[in-house]
Amino acid sequence: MAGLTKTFGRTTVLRDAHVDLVPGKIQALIGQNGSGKSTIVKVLSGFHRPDAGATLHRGGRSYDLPLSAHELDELGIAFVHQDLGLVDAASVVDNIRVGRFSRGRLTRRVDMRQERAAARRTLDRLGSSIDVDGPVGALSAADRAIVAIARAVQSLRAGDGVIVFDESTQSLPPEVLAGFYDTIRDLAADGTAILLVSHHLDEVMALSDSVTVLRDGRVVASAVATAQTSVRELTRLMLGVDPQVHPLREEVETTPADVVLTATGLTGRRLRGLDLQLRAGEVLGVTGATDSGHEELPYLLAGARPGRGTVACGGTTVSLAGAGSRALLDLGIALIPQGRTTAGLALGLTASDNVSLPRMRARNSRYRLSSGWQDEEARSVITEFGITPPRADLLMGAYSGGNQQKFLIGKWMVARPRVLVLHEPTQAVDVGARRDILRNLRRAAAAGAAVVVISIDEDDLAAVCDRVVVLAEGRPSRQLAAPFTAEDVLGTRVSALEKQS
Amino acid sequence: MSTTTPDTGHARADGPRTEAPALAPRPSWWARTGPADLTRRGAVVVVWALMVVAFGIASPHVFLTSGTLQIILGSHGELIFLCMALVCVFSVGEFDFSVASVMGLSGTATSVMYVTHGWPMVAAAAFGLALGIAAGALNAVIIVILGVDPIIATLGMATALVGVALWLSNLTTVNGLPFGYSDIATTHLAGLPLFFYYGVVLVVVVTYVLFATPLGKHMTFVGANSEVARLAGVNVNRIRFGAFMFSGLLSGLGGLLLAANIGGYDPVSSTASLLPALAATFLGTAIIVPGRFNPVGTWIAVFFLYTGIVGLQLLGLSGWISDFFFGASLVLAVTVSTLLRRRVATR
Amino acid sequence: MSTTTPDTGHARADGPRTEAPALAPRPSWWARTGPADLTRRGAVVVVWALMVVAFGIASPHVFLTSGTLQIILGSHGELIFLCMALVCVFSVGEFDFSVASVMGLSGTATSVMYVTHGWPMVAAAAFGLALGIAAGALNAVIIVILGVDPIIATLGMATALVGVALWLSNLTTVNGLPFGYSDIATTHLAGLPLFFYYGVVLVVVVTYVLFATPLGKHMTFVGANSEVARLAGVNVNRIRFGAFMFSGLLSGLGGLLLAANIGGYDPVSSTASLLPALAATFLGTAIIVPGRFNPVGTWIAVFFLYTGIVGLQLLGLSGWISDFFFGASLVLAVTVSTLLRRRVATR
Amino acid sequence: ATSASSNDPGVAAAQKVVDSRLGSQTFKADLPAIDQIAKAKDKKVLYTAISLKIPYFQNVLKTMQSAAGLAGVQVDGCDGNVTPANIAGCVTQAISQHYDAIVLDNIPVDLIGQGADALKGAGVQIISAEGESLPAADGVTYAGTGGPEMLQAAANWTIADSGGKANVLIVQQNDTPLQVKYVSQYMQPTFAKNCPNCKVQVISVTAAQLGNLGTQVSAALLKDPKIDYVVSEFDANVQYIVTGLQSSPRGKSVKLVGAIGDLAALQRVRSGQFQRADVLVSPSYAGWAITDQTLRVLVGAKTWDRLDTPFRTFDTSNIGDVTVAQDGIDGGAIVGGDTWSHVFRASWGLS
Ligand SMILES: Nc1ncnc2c1ncn2[C@@H]1O[C@H](COP(=O)(O)OP(=O)(O)OP(=O)(O)O)[C@@H](O)[C@H]1O
Ligand SMILES: Nc1ncnc2c1ncn2[C@@H]1O[C@H](COP(=O)(O)OP(=O)(O)OP(=O)(O)O)[C@@H](O)[C@H]1O
Ligand SMILES: [Mg+2]
Ligand SMILES: [Mg+2]
Repeated sequence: MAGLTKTFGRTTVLRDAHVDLVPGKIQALIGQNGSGKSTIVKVLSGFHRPDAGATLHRGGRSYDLPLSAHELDELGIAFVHQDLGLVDAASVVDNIRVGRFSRGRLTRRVDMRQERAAARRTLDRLGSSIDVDGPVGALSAADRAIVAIARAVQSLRAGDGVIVFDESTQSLPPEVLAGFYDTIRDLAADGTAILLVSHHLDEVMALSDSVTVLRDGRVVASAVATAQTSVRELTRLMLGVDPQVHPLREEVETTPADVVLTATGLTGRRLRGLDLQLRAGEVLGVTGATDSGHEELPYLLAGARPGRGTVACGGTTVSLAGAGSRALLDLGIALIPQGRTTAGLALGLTASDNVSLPRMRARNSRYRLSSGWQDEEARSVITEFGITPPRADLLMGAYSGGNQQKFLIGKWMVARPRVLVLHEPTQAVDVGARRDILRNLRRAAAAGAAVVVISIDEDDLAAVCDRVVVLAEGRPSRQLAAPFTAEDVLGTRVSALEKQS
Repeated sequence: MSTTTPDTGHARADGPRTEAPALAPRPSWWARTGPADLTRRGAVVVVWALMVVAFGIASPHVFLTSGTLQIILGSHGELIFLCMALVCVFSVGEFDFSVASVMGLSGTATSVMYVTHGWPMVAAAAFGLALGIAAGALNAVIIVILGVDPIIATLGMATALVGVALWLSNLTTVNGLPFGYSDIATTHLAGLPLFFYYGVVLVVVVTYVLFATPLGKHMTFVGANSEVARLAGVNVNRIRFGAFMFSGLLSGLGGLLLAANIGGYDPVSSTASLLPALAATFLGTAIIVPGRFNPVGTWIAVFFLYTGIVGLQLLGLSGWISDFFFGASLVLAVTVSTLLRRRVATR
Repeated sequence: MSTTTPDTGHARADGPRTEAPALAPRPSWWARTGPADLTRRGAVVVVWALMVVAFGIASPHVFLTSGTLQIILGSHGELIFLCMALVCVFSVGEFDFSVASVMGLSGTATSVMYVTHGWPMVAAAAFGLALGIAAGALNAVIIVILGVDPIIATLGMATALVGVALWLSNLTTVNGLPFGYSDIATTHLAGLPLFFYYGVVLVVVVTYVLFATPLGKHMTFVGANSEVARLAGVNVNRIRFGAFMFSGLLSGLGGLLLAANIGGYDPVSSTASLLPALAATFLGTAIIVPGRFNPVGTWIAVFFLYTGIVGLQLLGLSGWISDFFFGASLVLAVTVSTLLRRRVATR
Repeated sequence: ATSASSNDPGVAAAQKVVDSRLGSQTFKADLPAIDQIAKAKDKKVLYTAISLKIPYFQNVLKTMQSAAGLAGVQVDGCDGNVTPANIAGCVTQAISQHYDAIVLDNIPVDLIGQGADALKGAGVQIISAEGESLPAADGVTYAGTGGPEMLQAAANWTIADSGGKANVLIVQQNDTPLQVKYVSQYMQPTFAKNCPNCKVQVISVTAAQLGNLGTQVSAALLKDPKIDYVVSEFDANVQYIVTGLQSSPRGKSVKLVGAIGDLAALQRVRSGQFQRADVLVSPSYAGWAITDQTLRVLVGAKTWDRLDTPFRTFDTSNIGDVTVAQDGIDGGAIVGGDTWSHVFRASWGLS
């Protein structure tokens, strides 16, 4: 691909970018939030029309972009998207074959036997044995990823073709990642060229053969051999400045003080009577394998999902049975959920509206909205987190994913809650933004808040936590106390997983 | 632009999350359909049966006759056409308020061209049908190409087209279509008019297309998640465009046949069919394939509603009670079906 | 359950991403509102002005009189009440087809209780209003608590309530409300009936609540993303419930005042108000605060539509052309506003 | 109406008609006897009205059921719901349930199109009670119930009340040819004949557009501020007209006249809210008259072409003499009592 330029109105987001793929090789594409990675993918997939001059070279011929879905298919270019792009209510075979159904000449009918066989063949090729007739909604996360890959690879001839993964590992739990990586390596080994968009530099280091780095829509490093570079070097290329490397735990010191929150007997669909104590000034990490109950913890603690148990905080004890978000918010517990667009932010409203929502009642009289403080809060979040563009009146949807995430965390930190509960706070966020976010968590703790980070990202946990609890089967299984490394966290989780199964 | 999906729980996973045994042989339809499932699928049918029994007891000599069946099945043939138009549009995640007005436009245009302007019958009918398709295409251009919200666009079209029909007809009922033409709708076969059989054929065709052809599967994907469909190489806009055109075609056909049935057309009365058509189509989502717009369920819903109304009328109850029955049964049926689905989902 | 938001492009990013200088002071409203922005906000108002000029040229002696203004502003007071009910419900992301029927129920019940059953006027009016609120509460129970799709539920309720009103009134128009009662709607002030001023007060109140109180902000968030609102401690279900109750209250009030205006009530006539109310409310999303349901825009839309209709009627054009105008102007206005918004978004 | 000061002959003629209809009405008719009423026993009649949501038709149906019951004839109702599709459904019902006759009330035979031939083919007799009095023709028997005369009476009341100087706005309903004919063939000629100095304008409205009738009336008043009478063909439309008068600067000085009335119309005349006069017939009379004609058709007896309908005009001069209530209308007390049922029964040999 060459000469990729994309302008949205007056903003140019891609400047003469190019990506070169080699059969049988895995190429990673990295860059900060908003650097243009997804735009490259969307130009290639035909979603965006690039400015004139964008061409695709393949097999000695040139094609003008954008290409139609049909042409992409002919050329053997396929995509696996960030959210996998599956329809839950439809069956596995329909999800795999959509867009490619054969049709009887006279009856125009889908020959389901043939379709099932085709889906089966592709799944076999990927070494999967899932039932092709069941609904996709009933599958595990790992199997869902397989279905998405199967859709992409089915029409590729072995030893040919291109697959693009845009942050596809985002939605996968860590224990299935190894299998997913194997699948990708097998595909490459068959001779397929692979483009992998990712924010996880470890993943990039482990999986790719070469790396292309984007900054502000320009290619700043093209197909650097992975073996000849390092995480640090890649980070420098992405950010344009030298990254800070020493652990945040040391950069921002905190002093754990009194217990501010005591949770007893937290019970939900997976959690079974979990007890938890949090100290002011402490950052606690919670992790575990899929279904160990850690995904449920933040929502139970904040009263966002029905459960049992009690939470005592600031001298008041609340029984979770029948309590809603409101009761726990009043105790000073703030929840930063996973899924910033579904549960975190309203993209159609302005940044200032979004930031000020939680304090709408407290900071106004019931009958009148005073507006000054709203912009003030939004601006303080913008300064605190270094958000660009720094405008409080812009709609949330106009910010990139990383900046949105900063707003989401800022909206809760502004109020200085007693307890900050975060679920996967750095998902889909680039290294620079990640560090900004994590540093702010440490600062919140230093200022006297209790912080709980529920995450499967061992790097994050190792970077900010004073203590990490690993869950298995709905109960605490192991604990780590600082200092520890990412490898320690990973190891502990693996041993907890073994215990669970 | 938000797509304003009139989806009734479409995107929701339909069954509980199960640890299905790997590659078990595919179970038969019956085995996959447990008793709870049957309740879900059949709740409305059971209510229908109970209703028939109740009316049968209340007026055995009038209600339990073949005549009653003929009335229920034989009138309102045009509703099936409108309902199928709605099923197609709803299936792709769009909305259409204008079906009844398009029907009125086609019926009026056909009658006016033949009766007032003396065109040959075939030309008049072709003109009526062409207007229906054109109206569908106009909807499609406004919604698919210009990106206007379908609820607003078709609401506006619905009103504007009544105006056009009134203008064509010079504000009155037009009458006097030839007998030969009327026969295409009114000829009886085994006690029922051809109009009824057209409806049956249409339901079969739409069911086949929706559930057994690539087009139908693609329509379902467009309705469930158009972005997924687009990425899978489905020409989403063509499918959305096509759904509106097809809706115009079916509504127009319904208008032609209704005009044949009546022998003429009253341009203003058409709007009265919108509500029953919407009601039956929504009620259909509670039958056979719960949670999905489906032709057979809709077909059953039409006759469910008219069984009630005809039954009440035969009991001498009419006026307010038919409105009440219509509305209340729609609310009740959909509520029950929602609750059943929810119970199954959380079991 | 899909929430079926009748959102008109709400979620779309609105401004271009610019490299603004760090933390520039917030520009004034005027500075933020460039000419393109004014076009967007004011497109319909400009069309309105053009329309007035056109009618003025076509019939200067009749159209450009205070009488015309009196007709346009003084009739259809009840529409404002229905529109505000819709604005509240749409703002929280729900839908309500039943407003006109609720209005009919309240108006009929008040008239019947006073005229037929001889209740004191105050008791009759209180009963009518209570029925309106009860209907709103029933909608809320079905939709918010039982989780039924709002389009289907309110469509069913709309029909069922017409049945109830017909039953109450024994199918007939009821007349003979006392003069003193009629005065509350018909007394003129500066040439316009009180009914008009009630509408103005209502629009001001709803605007204030929606845009200047915490409740309004919460409603906006519930409509934009109810999960975000819930996690921020907003009692989402109470707000949705409240919106339906309030809708019932306003529709009921509209019914009481309309009954006062006419001196009685005909239960079947109410449904004729649904379409104009929906049209004006949707059209309102193209005015003043583009892309959002807003009271002032809706208020302007009502008078925009009736300026056109009265102007055409004064030219002696009525019948088909008013329907056509109604529908076509809705489609056109919303299309233009959608396109303008899109252009700004991609600049 | 006491403006007989004028010696205008047209006004005098109009006043004469008005005066004859202000008092109690007595039904008189010279009906040929039905000899073999027993032949009608066990026959079935389907009464199809333009809308059974209108109470007048409900009451006609009730009267027919009890009257025909005397002769052993069963009468069922079917609701036309003001839509041709529904009316066609009623025709289907008449054929498939083997009715012996169908009564179409206020539904022109034209509106059922080919249904008429299907009915004839199936041996179902057609009785049209659309209001006009016409000789039987083309397999259709008519049972007029005074519609044209009532509209003429409304016109005459207006002429007399204005002393021959009315500026009239007629609101015509446009849904069926009959509704148009009522105005053009009965009302307008009455004005032309009895009131050469009257100015008459017609605006038309269809059922689907009643919502705009209010502003349509206001606009007409604005265009011609001299309009002083609004005559509505049907009382059902009066409430929309009232909203138009309410929002019109000089609406309060306009006199409203309605016809083919209902209870609400009388209530308005009594309270003096806009409406000043109304012309009305008892549904009981209509029910008996239609039943009589139907029985004649069923047994093959001689039918009648026209009866003198006992309708009555109400205005401020006589509204105080009657009790304004639904049962007065239903039973006929309001027009002067039931003076018809024994006449019909006598002609059936059942008195
Ligand atoms: N539809 C659009 N309209 C205007 N600008 C856009 C649009 N889509 C993308 N952009 C611009 O393109 C830039 C690049 O976006 P892109 O999504 O490609 O970034 P990315 O590298 O994928 O970021 P992330 O790491 O967050 O996924 C954004 O910062 C934004 O300014
Ligand atoms: N109207 C707009 N004006 C300016 N920028 C816009 C506009 N609409 C979208 N964008 C930009 O487009 C991008 C959205 O693209 P995309 O959907 O790929 O998100 P993303 O940045 O990749 O987020 P994620 O990391 O969650 O994938 C955002 O970065 C946002 O800045
Ligand atoms: Mg991206
Ligand atoms: Mg992205």
